[in-house]
Amino acid sequence: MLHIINKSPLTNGSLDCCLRVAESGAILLIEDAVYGATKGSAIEGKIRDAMGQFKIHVLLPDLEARGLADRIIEGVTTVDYGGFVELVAGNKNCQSWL
Amino acid sequence: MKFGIVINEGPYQHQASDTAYLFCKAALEKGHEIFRVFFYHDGVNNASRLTEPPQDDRNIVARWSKLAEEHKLDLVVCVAAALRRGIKDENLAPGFRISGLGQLVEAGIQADRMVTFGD
Amino acid sequence: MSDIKKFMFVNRKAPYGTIYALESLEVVLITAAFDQDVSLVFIDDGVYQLKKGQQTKGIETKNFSPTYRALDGYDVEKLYVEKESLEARGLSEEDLLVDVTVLGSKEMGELMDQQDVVLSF
Amino acid sequence: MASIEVGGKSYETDEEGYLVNLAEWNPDVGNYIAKEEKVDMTDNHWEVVNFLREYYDEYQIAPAVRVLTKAIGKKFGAEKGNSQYLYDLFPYGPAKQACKIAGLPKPTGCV
Repeated sequence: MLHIINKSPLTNGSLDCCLRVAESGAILLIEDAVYGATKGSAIEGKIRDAMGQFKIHVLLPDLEARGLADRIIEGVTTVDYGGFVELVAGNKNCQSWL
Repeated sequence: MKFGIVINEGPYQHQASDTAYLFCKAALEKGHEIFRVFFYHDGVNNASRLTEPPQDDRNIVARWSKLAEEHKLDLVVCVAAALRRGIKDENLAPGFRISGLGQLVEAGIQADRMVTFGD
Repeated sequence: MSDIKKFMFVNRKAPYGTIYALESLEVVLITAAFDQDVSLVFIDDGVYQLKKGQQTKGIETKNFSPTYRALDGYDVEKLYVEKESLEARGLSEEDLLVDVTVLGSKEMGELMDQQDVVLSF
Repeated sequence: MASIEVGGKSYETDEEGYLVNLAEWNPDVGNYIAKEEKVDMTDNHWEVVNFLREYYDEYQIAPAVRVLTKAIGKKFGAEKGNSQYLYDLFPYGPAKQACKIAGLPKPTGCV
């Protein structure tokens, strides 16, 4: 299953909720959630821990727009919109943690 | 693959409509089908013909209309949400139509995947 | 449309502060007419939607909480509440205005995995 | 805004004749709207209209036709729990017409 997060995990609990409830699968960080994919943030450790259980992706155009494309945590995969489409297609279902 | 798209936020206030648009464009480029785009909550405001953004900004409404024309997209605006927010047939941009929530459910039944964009 | 799909509605937002809870309920009522397999889950602040004793006169807004009790008549019988969310808000099942099944986070996650369509507003 | 006159009192309605303020409703208003709709109110009609009002009071929505049919059958007997019976009473549909007479909001979210 694909879990889509669109809010900054530094100010919002959506990612926490997803990590608490979701079993496994893939997580895609888009819009303001891309801040969660950057090195040196207070939640970097949480993302690294989650990597054991989920494959973590970040939408690169959103990261670039926010000036943080050079700080991606190693192991987080970048995708463009085409990659976003393939993630949705490649998973049986998806949930947007709005 | 057939995608159903749900958009819950209006244009300009939130990135949801932009992300959904770029997602649809990418899906179409890859040869997928967009079964329907359903506009709900404040998302119905994406259908207002009266929208006039400054010229150096993207025109979100016109962009949807154009994509709909090029790819015969079915852009459906929820009637209950639209009536609450003053979106009516008279101010509907080209390519959009107003219909019931059943269209959302039907998209869920017919499409292979449903993706929601919102706040 | 003879194929039955599993629809899950994920409610994670509190009522009144935003319209999402109300408009989500409207979708659920419509979905009920399509004879699909419908479940509703309440996680995070979504559990506040089911709190007993809502009185909305003072904010001059319609109180839609009684409508959750109509779901049964619409044959929507699968209502799930996440245990952790309930506890984190100091609430228990007795505080809720409808009968629900309380699930732990992981059981909730498993249920979500099994769905065809997951909608959250 | 349109309005109707019943018993010397004015009641606000929307363009389609639905009562704007649900709390203002009384049986005379119901009868008046029924007459406009060309529905001859009998005990059977009132049974449905009163049921709708009670349902609305309890759940804050007007029931879908399917739900109404089932509930009517349960409460007033199986011979009344079918859509034919309800459509015979309210030719333009129990949702639209009976709700209007009952002073309930226009059913939204039509399928």
